[in-house]
Amino acid sequence: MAVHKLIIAGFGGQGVMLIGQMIAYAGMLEGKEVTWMPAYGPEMRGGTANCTVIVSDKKISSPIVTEATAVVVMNLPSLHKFEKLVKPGGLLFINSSLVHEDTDRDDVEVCRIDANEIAVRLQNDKVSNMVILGAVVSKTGIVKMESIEKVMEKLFTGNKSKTLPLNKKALTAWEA
Amino acid sequence: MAVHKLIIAGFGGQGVMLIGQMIAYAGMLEGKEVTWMPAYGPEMRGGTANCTVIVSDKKISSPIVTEATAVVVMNLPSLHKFEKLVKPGGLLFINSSLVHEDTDRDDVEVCRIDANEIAVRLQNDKVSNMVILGAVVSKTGIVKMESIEKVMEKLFTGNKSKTLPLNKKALTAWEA
Amino acid sequence: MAKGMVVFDEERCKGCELCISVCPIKILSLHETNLNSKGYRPASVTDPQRCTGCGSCGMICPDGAISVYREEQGGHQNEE
Amino acid sequence: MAKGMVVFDEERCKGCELCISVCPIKILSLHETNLNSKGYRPASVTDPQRCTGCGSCGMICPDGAISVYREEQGGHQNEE
Amino acid sequence: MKAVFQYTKGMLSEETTYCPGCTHGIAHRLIMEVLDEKELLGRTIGVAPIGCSILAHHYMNVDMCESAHGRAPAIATGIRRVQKDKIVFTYQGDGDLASIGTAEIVQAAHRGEKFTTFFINNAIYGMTGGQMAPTSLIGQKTTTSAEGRKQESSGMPIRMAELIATLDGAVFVERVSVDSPANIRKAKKAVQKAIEVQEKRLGFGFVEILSTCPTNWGLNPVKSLEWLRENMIPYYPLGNLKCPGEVK
Amino acid sequence: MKAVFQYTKGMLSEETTYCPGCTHGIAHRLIMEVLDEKELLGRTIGVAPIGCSILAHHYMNVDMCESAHGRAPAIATGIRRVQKDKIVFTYQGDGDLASIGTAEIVQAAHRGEKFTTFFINNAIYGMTGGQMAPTSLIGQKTTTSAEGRKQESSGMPIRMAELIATLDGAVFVERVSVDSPANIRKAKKAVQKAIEVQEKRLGFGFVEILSTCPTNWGLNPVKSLEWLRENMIPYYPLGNLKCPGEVK
Amino acid sequence: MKNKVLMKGNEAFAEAAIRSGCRYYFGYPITPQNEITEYMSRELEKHGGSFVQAESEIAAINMAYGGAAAGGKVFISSSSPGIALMQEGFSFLCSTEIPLVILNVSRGGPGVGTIQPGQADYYQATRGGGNGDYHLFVFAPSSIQEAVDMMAKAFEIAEEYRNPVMIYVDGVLGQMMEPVVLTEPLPPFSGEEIVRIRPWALTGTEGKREHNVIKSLYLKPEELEARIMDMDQKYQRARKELPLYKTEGLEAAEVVFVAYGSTARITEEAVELLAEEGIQAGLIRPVSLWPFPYDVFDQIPDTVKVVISVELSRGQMIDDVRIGCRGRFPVTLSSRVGGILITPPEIAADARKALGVTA
Amino acid sequence: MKNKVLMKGNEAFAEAAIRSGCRYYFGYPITPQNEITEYMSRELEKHGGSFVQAESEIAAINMAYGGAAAGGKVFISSSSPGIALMQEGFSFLCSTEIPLVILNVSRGGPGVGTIQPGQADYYQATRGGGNGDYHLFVFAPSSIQEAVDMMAKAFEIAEEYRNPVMIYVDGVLGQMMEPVVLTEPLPPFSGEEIVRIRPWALTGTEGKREHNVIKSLYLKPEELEARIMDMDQKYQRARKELPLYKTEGLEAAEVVFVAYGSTARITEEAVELLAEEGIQAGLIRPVSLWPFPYDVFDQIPDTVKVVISVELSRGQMIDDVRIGCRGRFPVTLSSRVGGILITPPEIAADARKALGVTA
Ligand SMILES: Cc1ncc(C[n+]2csc(CCOP(=O)(O)OP(=O)(O)O)c2C)c(N)n1
Ligand SMILES: Cc1ncc(C[n+]2csc(CCOP(=O)(O)OP(=O)(O)O)c2C)c(N)n1
Ligand code: SF4
Ligand code: SF4
Ligand code: SF4
Ligand code: SF4
Ligand code: SF4
Ligand code: SF4
Ligand SMILES: [Mg+2]
Ligand SMILES: [Mg+2]
Repeated sequence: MAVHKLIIAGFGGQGVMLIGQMIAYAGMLEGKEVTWMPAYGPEMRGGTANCTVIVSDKKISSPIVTEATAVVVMNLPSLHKFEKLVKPGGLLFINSSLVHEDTDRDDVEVCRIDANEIAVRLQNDKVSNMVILGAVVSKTGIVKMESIEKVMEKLFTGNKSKTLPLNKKALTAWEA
Repeated sequence: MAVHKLIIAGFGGQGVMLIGQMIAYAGMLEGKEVTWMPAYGPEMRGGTANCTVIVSDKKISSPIVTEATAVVVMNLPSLHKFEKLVKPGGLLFINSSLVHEDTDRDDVEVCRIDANEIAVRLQNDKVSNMVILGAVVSKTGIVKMESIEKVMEKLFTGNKSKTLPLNKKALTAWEA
Repeated sequence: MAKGMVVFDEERCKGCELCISVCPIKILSLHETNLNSKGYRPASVTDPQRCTGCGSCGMICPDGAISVYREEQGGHQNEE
Repeated sequence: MAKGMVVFDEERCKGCELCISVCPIKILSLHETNLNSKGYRPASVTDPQRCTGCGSCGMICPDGAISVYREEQGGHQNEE
Repeated sequence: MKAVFQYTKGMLSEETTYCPGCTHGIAHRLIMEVLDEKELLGRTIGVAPIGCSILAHHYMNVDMCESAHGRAPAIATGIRRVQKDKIVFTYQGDGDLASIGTAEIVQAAHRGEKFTTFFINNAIYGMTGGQMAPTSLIGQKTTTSAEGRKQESSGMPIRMAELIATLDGAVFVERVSVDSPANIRKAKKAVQKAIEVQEKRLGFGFVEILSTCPTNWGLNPVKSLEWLRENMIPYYPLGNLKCPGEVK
Repeated sequence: MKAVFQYTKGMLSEETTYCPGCTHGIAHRLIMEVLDEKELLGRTIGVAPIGCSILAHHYMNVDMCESAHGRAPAIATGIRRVQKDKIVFTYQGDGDLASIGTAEIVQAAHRGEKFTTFFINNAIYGMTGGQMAPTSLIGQKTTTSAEGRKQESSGMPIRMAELIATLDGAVFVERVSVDSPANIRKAKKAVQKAIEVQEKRLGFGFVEILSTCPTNWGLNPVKSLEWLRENMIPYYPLGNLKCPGEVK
Repeated sequence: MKNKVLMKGNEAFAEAAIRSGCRYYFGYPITPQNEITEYMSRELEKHGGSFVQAESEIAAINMAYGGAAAGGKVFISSSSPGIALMQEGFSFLCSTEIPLVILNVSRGGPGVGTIQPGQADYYQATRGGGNGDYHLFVFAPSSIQEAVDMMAKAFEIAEEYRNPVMIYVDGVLGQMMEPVVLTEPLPPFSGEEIVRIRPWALTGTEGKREHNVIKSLYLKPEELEARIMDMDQKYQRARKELPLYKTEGLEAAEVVFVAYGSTARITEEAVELLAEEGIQAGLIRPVSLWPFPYDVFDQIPDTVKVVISVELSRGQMIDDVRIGCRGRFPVTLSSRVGGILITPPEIAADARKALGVTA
Repeated sequence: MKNKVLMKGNEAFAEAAIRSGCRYYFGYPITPQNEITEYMSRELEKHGGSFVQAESEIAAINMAYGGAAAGGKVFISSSSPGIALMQEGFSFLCSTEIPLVILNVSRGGPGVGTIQPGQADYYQATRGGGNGDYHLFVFAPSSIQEAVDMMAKAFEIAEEYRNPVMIYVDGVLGQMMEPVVLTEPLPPFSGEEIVRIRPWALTGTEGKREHNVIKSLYLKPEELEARIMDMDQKYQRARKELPLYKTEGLEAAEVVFVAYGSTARITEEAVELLAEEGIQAGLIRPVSLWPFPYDVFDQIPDTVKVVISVELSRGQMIDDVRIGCRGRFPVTLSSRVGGILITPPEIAADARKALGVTA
C-alpha cells in the first residue's frame, strides 16, 4: 500500500507519542514522506493522548486521519473513541492488558496484545509500548523493522544505550 | 446673518475656552443651534489653545470652521495661524496688548482691543477675556448682550458672584 | 477493638502514597493487585486493628479519598 | 567688586521664581516690565554687587536659564 | 464511631484532574472546609485564573469566576464592589500571581481591597509544563532553566508574602505549607483567620501556600513533600507576617 | 571668573515644554550632568515613557527610546541584552511606574536587571491633568479624588523605594528630593552612585526623586516646593535604603 | 421643549450612563476622555454606586468583568491605546457573555499618536485583537445627543444579547459641547433584581441554587464547539436585528460618501458644497459599525460613479464599504490623519477628483 | 539530497530563527508553543545571544521592542491570548518602524479557549487590536518546511521594510513533526554591522553622531500626518510586492476553496475527494494574509458557482474573500471550531451542499 495512516491512542505516560515518532522517523530514513501529529488535553497527567502517523510514497497533504489503515488502542476510552476510524479491512491493535472489552467492529482485523504482561515478563514495565510497536510494524509493514532498529540506535544513546538490547528484544516479544 | 462661525485663539490660561463656551451657552438660551469645539496640545501650560463656536438658526452639521465670520486672536502665533480663516468681509479681533504685529488681510474688518490694559484699568488682570467678549458680542451680534449677562449670572454663583459686577462692567469696557 | 477506622473511596484514589507516608503507625500501603477504573492502584489499610484514627491520612489526601472515624469516648484528640 | 555673577538667559526663563526663593541674599526678582517672547516676565538681579556666586539659583532653575560665575581666588566654596 | 475526618461538602463530588499527589487538592479542600464550617458557602464567590487550578470551579461548591491569566485580583475587586456583603477570594498560582499578575496583586493589596488571596506557590509553571517561575529556587531545573535557575540572569526567587506585607492595605499575611498533617492544620488556621479578617472587613488578606508539583518537579509525590520541606521552607519561611489585633 | 554653575551639555539647547517651575527640568539636568561628568553621554541609552516627560528625548542628549505607558523597564531589559556595554536608564513618573507599570518595575528589580531607574514621584498624574496617583497623599485633592484621597477606598500612598528595596535584585535604592539646593546636591550624589552601580554591573539601581507639579497641585512653583517639603517628605522619608559595599 | 443643557460630550456620556442605570465604573486616566473618569469619581458614590481608579486599562476591563459578572451594571471608557490593552479582556467578556458598555473616545495613532481626534480604531473596534471568534457590538453616533440616546440603548442591547457593546466616538464628540436633552434616569438594579434579571450572575448561591460559574473553558472540544456555535447564532441574529444607518440623497447621486461619527457631519457639509456646484452627492452613515449595514449599499443607484469612504484614518472602514459594494462601484478614500480633521472643501475636492471633474 | 531532519514544528521554527541570525528571544510560557521558549532558553546563549523569560507577554513584546530598537535581531513567539496582550506593543513597533519577527502558534478561542488548534486569530493578525493605522505583515505557511523557509524570508522583509512580520501558524504545525531541510545558518549582526545596517538603532552616539531617537510622538499634527503618510507609502509598496499565494485547479472549476495554513492541506484532500466524484474543485491558498492576495481572485473563471472559505473559525478570512470576489460569486463558509480540525469529507460535504448536489 502506498499510504499508511496510523492512529495510536492511550493515556499520558504510556509512551504512545514516542512510538508514533519512531515510526515516522523510520519512514523518513526509508525516504518516504511522513507526518506525525499529536493531540492532548490541558491536564498534565491522566488525560487522553493520541497521535497520528502517516507514511506515504507521495507528498502528504492532510496530516489528519479520518480513515486509518491501522489503529492502536492502549486503554479503554481510546477503544471507544477510535475503533470507528479503522477503515474496513484495516487493523485494530488492542492492548489487552488494559482493555478487556471487545470491539464492535467485525470488518477489521483485530490484533490483541498483552503488552503490559509481556513487558513484565521482559522484566521492564516500561517497554510495553515497544512490544506494541513491534507488533504494529510487522503486521502493517508500515516501515521495515531494520529501520525501527536504526531509529532505536539513534534515540537510545548515552545513558539510555544500555536499554537498547531490551528494547530491541521487546519488538519481537509480541510474537512469542 | 443666519450662521455665525467664530474662532477664538490664544494660549492656555487666557480664558479663550471660557468665552467661547459663554457665547455657545447664550446662543442656546436664545433657542439657537450651537456647537463649541476646543483644540489643544498635550502640554499642560504654554501650548496654544483655541476653540470654535458656531451659532446658527438651523441644524449645524460640521462643528469645524474653515471660513469664519469672525476670528479672535489673543497672541501672536494665533494671528499667524488663524487670520487666513476670516472670510472676506468678516471680522478680525486682535488683542493689541499682546499682539503688536499687523495683519496681512485688507479684506476684513480689523478690530484692535487693548484687552490686557483695559483689564488692568478695571483693576483686574483676569477680565481681559471678558473685555474681548464684550467687543465680539456687540460687533458681531452673534448673540444678545442680555443673553451673555444671563449666562454670567448662571456661571458666577456662590463665591464667584461677587465678581459679577466687575465682569459685567468689563463687557462694555472696550468701547471706552 | 480498633480505636480508629479509615474508609477509602478507591475510585477517587490516585495511588499517590501521601497517606502512606504520613501514617504514624505505617499501616497503609497501595493495593497489591487491584486497579481502579482510572488505572491506579488504590491505597488500603494493611492492619486495620492498629488504626488510631489520628486523621493524618485524611488530612493529607489531596483527592478526598479517605474518611477517618474514631471511638467516641476516651483517647486523646489529635484532630483540632 | 562682586564675588559672584549670575547671567540669565531671559528667553529660557519661565518666571517661576524658584531662583528668587532660594537666593540666600534675596537679590533676585522678576523683571518689572520686560516680557520675553513666550510672554513670561524673566528673573533678573536687582543688586548684582552682592551676589556671592553661591550657585543656588542655577542649581534650582528647572529651565537652564542661569549661569553662575565666581571670583577664582578666595571665598568659601559652596558648590561641590 | 465519630467522624474525625470527612471530605467537606464545600467540595463538589467531581474527581479532580490534578496529577496524583498534587497538593492543589489539599489547598482546595482547606479553603472549602473553612467556608463550610463558617457556613459561608452560600455567600462566597471565588475567582480562579488560568493555571492547573483553572478547573477549580469544577470542584469548589461556591459561585466561581474564571479569570484571564494574572487578573484575578482585578476581577475580585469588581465583584467586591457589586456584592458588598459577600466573601470573595482569589486562588492563584505563582506564575499567575508572582509574574504576569504582579501589578494586579500589588495594587489590590495597596488599595486594601477587602478580599482574600490564596497564593499557591509550587515554584513552577505547572499547567504549561514546568517552566521557571519567579519563585523557582536557585539551582532548580525547569524546562526554561535546564541547568538550574541562576541568580545572575534570573535574580533571586521572589518572596511574595514579604513583599505584600510591606503594603499597608494588606492587613493579614501568612505563609503556610501543606507538606505534613501538622502544617496542614496550621494552614487551616491561617485560612480561618484570613476569612475572619474579611468577614470583619479589615483589609486585604494574603495566604501563601507552599505546594508541590510532582509532575514537573520530576519527583514522586512523597519525595515532592520532602523536597518542599528541605528546599522551599528554608527559603520561604513559614509563619505569620501580619495579623490585625481584631483577629486572635 | 570661574563658572560655578552652567547648564550641562548633556542637555540639548531646546527649551522644555514643562510648566513654569516644574521640577522635571531639575531631574533631567541632574542625570545628564552626571553622565556628562562621567563622560558617558556617548554610551548611554535612555527610555522615557508616556507622561509629561515623554518629550525627554527632545532635551536629553543621549540615544533615547519612547515607551508605551509603564513598560520602560521591559524595554530597558531588551536594550541591555543587546547593548551589553552601555549605560541604560529609565525615567518614569509615578502613574507610569507605580500604577500601570508595577509588574515591569517589580520584575526588572527582581531579575536584578543591570540598569538604573529614575522615578519621578510628583504624587499625581501630570500629563493627563491631575488625577490621583498611587503616590497621592491622604487628603490630597485631585481630579479623581475631589474630596481628597481616602484610605478607605484607595489605600495608603505606596512607597515604591521601600517596596523595591525588599527585592534582592535591587542593590541600590535611594529616595531624594529636588526642593532645595541642598537636597538637589544630595540628589546628584545619589544619581552618581546609581550610575556607578551600573558601571560596575552590580545589579538594579533605583532613585526615587520627589518632584513637584505646580499646575495640577494648583499651587505656584514656590509654594509647590513648600508643599513637597511639608507633606511629601514626612511620608516619603529621604535617604538611602540600599547601597552595595563596592560603591562608597 | 424638553430641558436642553449645554454639555461637554464626555460629561454628557457619563451622565447618560448613570441615567441608564450604570452604578459601577472602573477607569484609568487617558486623554481625551478624562472628563468621564473624573465625572464618575465625583458622581457614582452619590448614587450608591462605586468608582475605582484602576491601576491600568487591563485592570479596568477585568474589574469591569468582575463587576458585571457579579450582576452590576457596568460602564467603562478609555481611548485608543487604552482600548488596545483591553483586547484580551474583550475576548473573555464575549466568551463568557457578560453584558457591559464600553466607550472609546478615540484619538490619533499609531503608538502614542496624538490626543487629537482620530478614527483609526475602526479595525480595533470591529475586528479586534482578542483571540477567537467574538464580536463587540459597535455603534458610532455623530452627535452628543445621539450618543446620549444610544447609551441607554446600548445597555439594553448588552443585556438582551449578553454581549458587550462599544460606543465608538472620536475626540471631537468627547471634547465638544452641544445642547443635549438627557434621558430620564432609570433606577439601578436592586439586589433582588440582579438575581432575577441576571440569574447567571455571581451573587452567592445562598444555598438556593447550584453554584454559578462564569467561564469560557470547556475541556471537551465538542462542548466548546457547541458554545461557540451558540454565540455564532447570537451574532447571526445581531446581523439581522442591529444594523443601523442613515442615508441622504442616494437617489440620482453621482457620488456616494460613506462616513461615520463626527466625520459624517463634516461630510454633510461637503454634500452641500457639491450641490452648489451641481454635483449630486449622497451620504451613507453607518451608525452600527458591527454589525455593519452591508445591505444599505444595495440602495445605491446605478447612476453612481464612485463610492468614497471618508475616514480620519488611512482606510479601515473601506474594507466594509468594499464588501457592501460587491464590486458594483469603484471605492476610493478621502482622509486626513495625525489628529487633523478633514474639512468639507477637502472632501469635495476628493470627490471631484474621483469623478474626474475640475472645480 | 540536503540533510532532512524530523522535527517538531515548534523546534524547527526556533532553530530556523537562530539560523536566520536571531540572537534575542523574549518569551512567556503558553501552550501550544512552549517548545520554542524552551528551545531558546537552552540554545541562544550558546550562540552568544540572550534569552529572557519575560514576566508577561506585555513585557515580552516590550523587551523585544527594546532589543530590536538597540539593533538586535529579535524573534518572539506566543499563542492567541498572549498575542492579544501584545496589541499595544504591535502598534508601537509599527509606528516606530522596528523590524522584528513574531510567531503566533494559534489555538482555539475565545477567552481561555482550548490549547487545541484554531484559526480564529485571523482578524487579530490582519486587522489587529492596537490603535491607529498600522499593519503587521502576516504570512501563513502550511508546512513545517515552508515555515522554516519563511522564517529567513521574514527577517529579510522585516529588515527591508522596517516593519514587524508575523508568521501565523496553528497548533497543528507547531505540534506536528515532518521532515524538514533547515536553511544554512546566517551569522548574527556584529556590533559594527548593527551600526551600519541599522543606523537608526540605539547604540549610543559614541560622540560620533546626533542622538538617535525611537519614537512615535510628533507634537505637530502636520509632522505626524507626514509620518503616517510615509508609513502608508510603505504599506502601499508592500501591497504590490508582498502578496503570495498558491492556486490549484482553478481552470474549469465548479467550486473554489480558499484556505490557509494547515487547513489548506486538509482542503487539498477534499479537492481530491470531490474529483473522485467528478466535481472539479479549485483551491486558492493565500500565503500572505496581509497584504492579502486579492488579485488572484480575478483568476477565478466564470464557471465557478460558489467560493468557499475554509477556516477553523466562524468566518474571518471570509471578509477578505468577499472583497477579493467583488460580488462575482456567492461566498460561503466551511468551518469547525473549538479545537476540532475540519476533515476532508466535511469540506467536501459543504461543497456539495453549496453546489446543491447530493453525494
Ligand atoms: C495570557 C496568557 N499567557 C499565558 C498563558 C499560559 N498559561 C496558562 S497557565 C500558566 C501558568 C501556570 O503556572 P501557575 O500560575 O504557577 O499555576 P500552576 O499551574 O503551577 O498551579 C500559563 C503561563 C495563558 N493562558 N494566558
Ligand atoms: C495605555 C495608556 N494609558 C493611559 C495613557 C494616558 N497617560 C499618559 S501619561 C499618563 C500618566 C502620567 O502620569 P505620571 O506617570 O505620573 O507622569 P507625570 O506626567 O506626572 O510626570 C497617562 C495615564 C496612555 N498614554 N497610555
Ligand atoms: S487515621 Fe492515622 S493511624 Fe489510621 S490509617 Fe490514617 S494515618 Fe494511619
Ligand atoms: S493520599 Fe489519597 S489519593 Fe493518595 S494514595 Fe492515599 S488515598 Fe490515594
Ligand atoms: S549665585 Fe547665589 S547669591 Fe548669586 S544670585 Fe544666585 S543664589 Fe543669589
Ligand atoms: S528659576 Fe529659572 S525659569 Fe524660574 S524664574 Fe528663575 S531663571 Fe526663570
Ligand atoms: S502539573 Fe503540577 S501543579 Fe499541575 S496538577 Fe500536575 S502536579 Fe499539580
Ligand atoms: S503638568 Fe505637572 S508634571 Fe507636567 S509639566 Fe506641568 S507641572 Fe510638570
Ligand atoms: Mg505554579
Ligand atoms: Mg506623576
